[in-house]
Amino acid sequence: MKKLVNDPKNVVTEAVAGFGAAHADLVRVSTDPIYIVRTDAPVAGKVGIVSGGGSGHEPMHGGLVGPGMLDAAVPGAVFTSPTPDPILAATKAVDGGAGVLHIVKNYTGDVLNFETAADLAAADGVEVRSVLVNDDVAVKDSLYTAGRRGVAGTVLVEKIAGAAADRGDDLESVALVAERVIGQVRSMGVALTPCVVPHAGQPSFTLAEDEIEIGIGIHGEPGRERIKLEPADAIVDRLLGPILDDIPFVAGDKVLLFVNGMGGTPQVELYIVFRRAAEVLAERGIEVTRTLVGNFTTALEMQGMSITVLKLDDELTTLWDAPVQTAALRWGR
Amino acid sequence: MKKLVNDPKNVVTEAVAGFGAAHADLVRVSTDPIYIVRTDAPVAGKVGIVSGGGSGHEPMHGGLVGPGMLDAAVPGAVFTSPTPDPILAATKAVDGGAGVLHIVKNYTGDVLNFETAADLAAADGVEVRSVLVNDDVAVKDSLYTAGRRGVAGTVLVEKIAGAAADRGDDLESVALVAERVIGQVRSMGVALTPCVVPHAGQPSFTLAEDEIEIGIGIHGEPGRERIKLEPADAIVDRLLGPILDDIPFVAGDKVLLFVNGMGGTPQVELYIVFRRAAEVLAERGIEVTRTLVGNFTTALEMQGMSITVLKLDDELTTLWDAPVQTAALRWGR
Amino acid sequence: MVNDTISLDQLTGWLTRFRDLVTEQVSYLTELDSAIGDADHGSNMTRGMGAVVERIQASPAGTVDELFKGAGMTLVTSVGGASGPLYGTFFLRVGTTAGPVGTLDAPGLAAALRAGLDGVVARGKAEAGDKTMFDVLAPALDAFDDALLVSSDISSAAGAAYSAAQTGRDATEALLARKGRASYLGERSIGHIDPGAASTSLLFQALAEILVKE
Amino acid sequence: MVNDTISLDQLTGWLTRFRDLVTEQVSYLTELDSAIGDADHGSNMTRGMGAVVERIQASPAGTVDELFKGAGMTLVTSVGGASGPLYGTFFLRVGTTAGPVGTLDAPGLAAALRAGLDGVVARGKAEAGDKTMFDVLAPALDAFDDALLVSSDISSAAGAAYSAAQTGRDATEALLARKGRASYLGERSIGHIDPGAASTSLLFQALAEILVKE
Ligand SMILES: Nc1ncnc2c1ncn2[C@@H]1O[C@H](COP(=O)(O)OP(=O)(O)O)[C@@H](O)[C@H]1O
Ligand SMILES: Nc1ncnc2c1ncn2[C@@H]1O[C@H](COP(=O)(O)OP(=O)(O)O)[C@@H](O)[C@H]1O
Ligand SMILES: [Mg+2]
Ligand SMILES: [Mg+2]
Ligand SMILES: [Mg+2]
Ligand SMILES: [Mg+2]
Repeated sequence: MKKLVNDPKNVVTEAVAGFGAAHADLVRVSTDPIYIVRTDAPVAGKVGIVSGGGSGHEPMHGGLVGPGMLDAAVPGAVFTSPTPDPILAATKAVDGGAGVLHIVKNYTGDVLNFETAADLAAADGVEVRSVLVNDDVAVKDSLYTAGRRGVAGTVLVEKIAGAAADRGDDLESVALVAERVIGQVRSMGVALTPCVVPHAGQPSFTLAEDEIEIGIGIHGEPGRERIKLEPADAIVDRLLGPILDDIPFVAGDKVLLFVNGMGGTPQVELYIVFRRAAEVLAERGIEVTRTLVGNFTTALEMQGMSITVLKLDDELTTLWDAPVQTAALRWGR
Repeated sequence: MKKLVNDPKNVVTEAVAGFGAAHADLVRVSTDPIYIVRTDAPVAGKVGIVSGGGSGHEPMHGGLVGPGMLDAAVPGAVFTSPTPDPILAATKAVDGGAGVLHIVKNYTGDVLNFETAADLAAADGVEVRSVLVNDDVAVKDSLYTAGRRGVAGTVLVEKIAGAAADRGDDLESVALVAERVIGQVRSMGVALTPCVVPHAGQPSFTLAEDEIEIGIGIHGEPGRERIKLEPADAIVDRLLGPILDDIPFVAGDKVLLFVNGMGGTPQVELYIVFRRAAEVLAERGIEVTRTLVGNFTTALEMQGMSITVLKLDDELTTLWDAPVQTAALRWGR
Repeated sequence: MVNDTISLDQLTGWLTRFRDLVTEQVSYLTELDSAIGDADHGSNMTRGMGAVVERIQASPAGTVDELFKGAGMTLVTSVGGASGPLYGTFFLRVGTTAGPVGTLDAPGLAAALRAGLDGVVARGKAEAGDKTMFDVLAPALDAFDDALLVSSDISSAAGAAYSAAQTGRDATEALLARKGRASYLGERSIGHIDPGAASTSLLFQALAEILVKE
Repeated sequence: MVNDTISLDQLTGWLTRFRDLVTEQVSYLTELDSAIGDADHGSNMTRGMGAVVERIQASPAGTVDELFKGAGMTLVTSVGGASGPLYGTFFLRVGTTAGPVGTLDAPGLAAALRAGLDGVVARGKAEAGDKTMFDVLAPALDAFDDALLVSSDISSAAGAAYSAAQTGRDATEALLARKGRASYLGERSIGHIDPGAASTSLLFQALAEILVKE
């Protein structure tokens, strides 16, 4: 394992300190407990938005803190959900009197720790609503399982919920918009190489020189199936099929098409993927009206990508276009 | 070699097509010859700015095309400078009557091909000025060599020259500002892993599981020395020493600190690097007043990073802060 | 000799021994989690139980409820992930039910452990056969209760619980996961022991060992 | 028999043979460039000469200047990198100097090649010992000229040029690069043959072979 780290135990604290130093115009960093909060929090009268989860998915979530998006992000250890205490502290730090929305990816650990934090916040008089993001179609949804995982679609939920809070929606309305996005966003990913958790020092899985993992999660957890490497276009088709058939997306839909890099994929490859995905959508009569391409929901240095499609309507489009000012996503200001 | 590509021969054409489709609000793409130009080019009365070079360094340069930065980017084959014809075509496409600045990285191939294009453009009545970026302190400068390489500092030159053109400076003034940045910017990089050129299919060098290459170029070309892996802080110190001693940067200087990912490095590692670099600068009494962290000048999937320091003055700071609207760098609009 | 009570010291020893076992087996637990999870269960449990024992050593508990509530809170605030809140809730409930006493008798211990299991179910909604720590915890406590019907000897009840825990742990191998991260694998989760089931089996191993040792 | 002229057909054959040689040796050229450059010289030369020969086949040149100017333009517009403009300029100048003729005599060919060399120097500013294609081109043309002082036989002059080219190529191994990408390596460029020198040696191999064959 070769990494630009000092003591693996300090990866998160040092990275968060560096993040705070690099983006002091946007965020303040609390070190004990660890969370990242926008400089001007709490914003009086505005619904606060908090997200978080294991580290290793950067820029999600710290890079998404700022006006128009998250009020705070709570990073846990690498690939391990944060404990309730920093979530609670961040929640209190962003409560401007209008309550706080927790945006939680659907993993048992995240769900349980955010749940505890929400209970504790409520006990302290902070109104909290939680939404669960579960956009990954690689995993079959079922009442009898932990359900689908939350992956790159989370970025879109956070942007749009952030815009709703920014325009002054109340907690219930912000939560409803977030839930509407969750209902209309679907994703699926592929890995070409594994990732290495710093304190583990070993790849969490191995892939032969000609193998790829379809339906990979964002923690290097095994996916849907392991197949031989194929041309990019064929891989895109394999991911888009289950995504489009799920809601389903149909001719005439307007969508946001998001090609997300897993951290170690060259940008040329992401655009080769985008090209094919846009082509397939056009063939199906689905209109791509908004786009996003880049490393947003990563799995450390994993090579691979995910495709996310979000069905847009006028309101969601307006909220997507609204100004945002974060380290990773910025426009309109 | 595992890559998300179709035929390796088509990597650049397909990626550029995807880029154009994803960013149709910002750019138009010409396919024969291949170049990327802002939608509203030529902007009448404004100095046009063209850059380019081998592909594989994305988002540089295509991701830097848009208001406030480049008017056009000309991507060659992967790691091979473009030929004069697309450079000429792009130059003509962005000439709004005020002439065109070529921002060229100092590689023999880039220099020669841009030179030919400039000659041809002049013959066609377009006034062209060229500046050569050579910020890499890993290579000793000398009258008797090809001189220093141009690396990540190029992004800063392009941003600031773009802002000068945007505020209405004439060709000579834009060129002078660009040259001032070139005089005050220094960089050095490190590789942990090699990169694989798609049509080669093999890494262009190999590094043992415990080796890193100090002073790596952005084409996977060998660097200054090969050493055993060290903690991140020690590596940062090795890069910053030669950078700071070069101009030199001294106590009281205000600088922009730029930590650039080589394409395959997780963001947590870039921020661990940033943290140490900021610490060293603070120890030396050098004030970091602007920052940039991320994958901007990449070498495909190479793991590693480079550090760039630019000495700022009030004018350069104002030009850095000026609005910019490109796929990779955007603020103020 | 029949041990029909368990002392605060012994219970403290139980937690310490559990810390030792998860630390010894950190790689084994992480390997199990690599196969069907995210390769952190070993480091999660080691970090959490390390913090628990450190806290106990820094300020020893005066009563059983203090001991377990402290352990539970420490796990909740130092582990994260799924196991942090689940093990944390387990010990919190054990402590609350045990109350501010210095010693537990056999039925007292059984009731406290049962409350812990109820807490795990309340948080995680796991049912029998979902391939989780529940599939060790539930049969182990049943075996513990059954043994107490025959004799009030905590030591032999703990032995019975440990043996049921091992059986439960091994039985998770054949199960299809329906809770936690492993559930994302569907059919591919079959053929691997559940990491949380394995660490819970270590919990009963620690209890059995600490009572035999005395 | 003395060949004291070279025909358009032979010159066309020269370029075709050069294409064949760089294509055969694509991996060798790229390997040389991996060691001290960026691993593309083989593919650059193959792509460029492939385009040159395709163009010739699609529309054969009527005169020597048409042939070489076409080849030069094709290299300039299809290769990129350092070798594209340098080889491109070489052939452009060869063509311009040769003029609109159907055949070249020995002094005419020598003058055209010398003009090509001058073009390379004008573009690349290389001097003797900089470890570039210059270190093959210059001694090869010197040998060519020297041979013509003795005999007007182009074939033996080409043989002499090729042998000087090989010597020049091998001599680049010991040199420290002072131009092009390899110069960034400083001392570490020593011990490797320059890729451009190797491809230029193939250029003279092609000329020698095409004349012997006839
Ligand atoms: N809903 C649940 N109920 C009971 N136990 C669960 C549940 N979800 C997960 N677990 C247990 O947690 C273990 C995983 O713990 P750990 O790896 O530390 O957390 P994470 O899954 O968040 O990485 C699983 O092996 C399983 O035994
Ligand atoms: N300034 C120069 N003058 C003459 N030849 C040069 C010069 N710079 C580079 N070369 C030649 O070009 C060769 C490299 O060509 P190539 O690999 O195709 O281009 P690039 O270096 O742009 O990748 C070198 O081996 C050298 O012989
Ligand atoms: Mg985990
Ligand atoms: Mg090259
Ligand atoms: Mg786990
Ligand atoms: Mg080369």
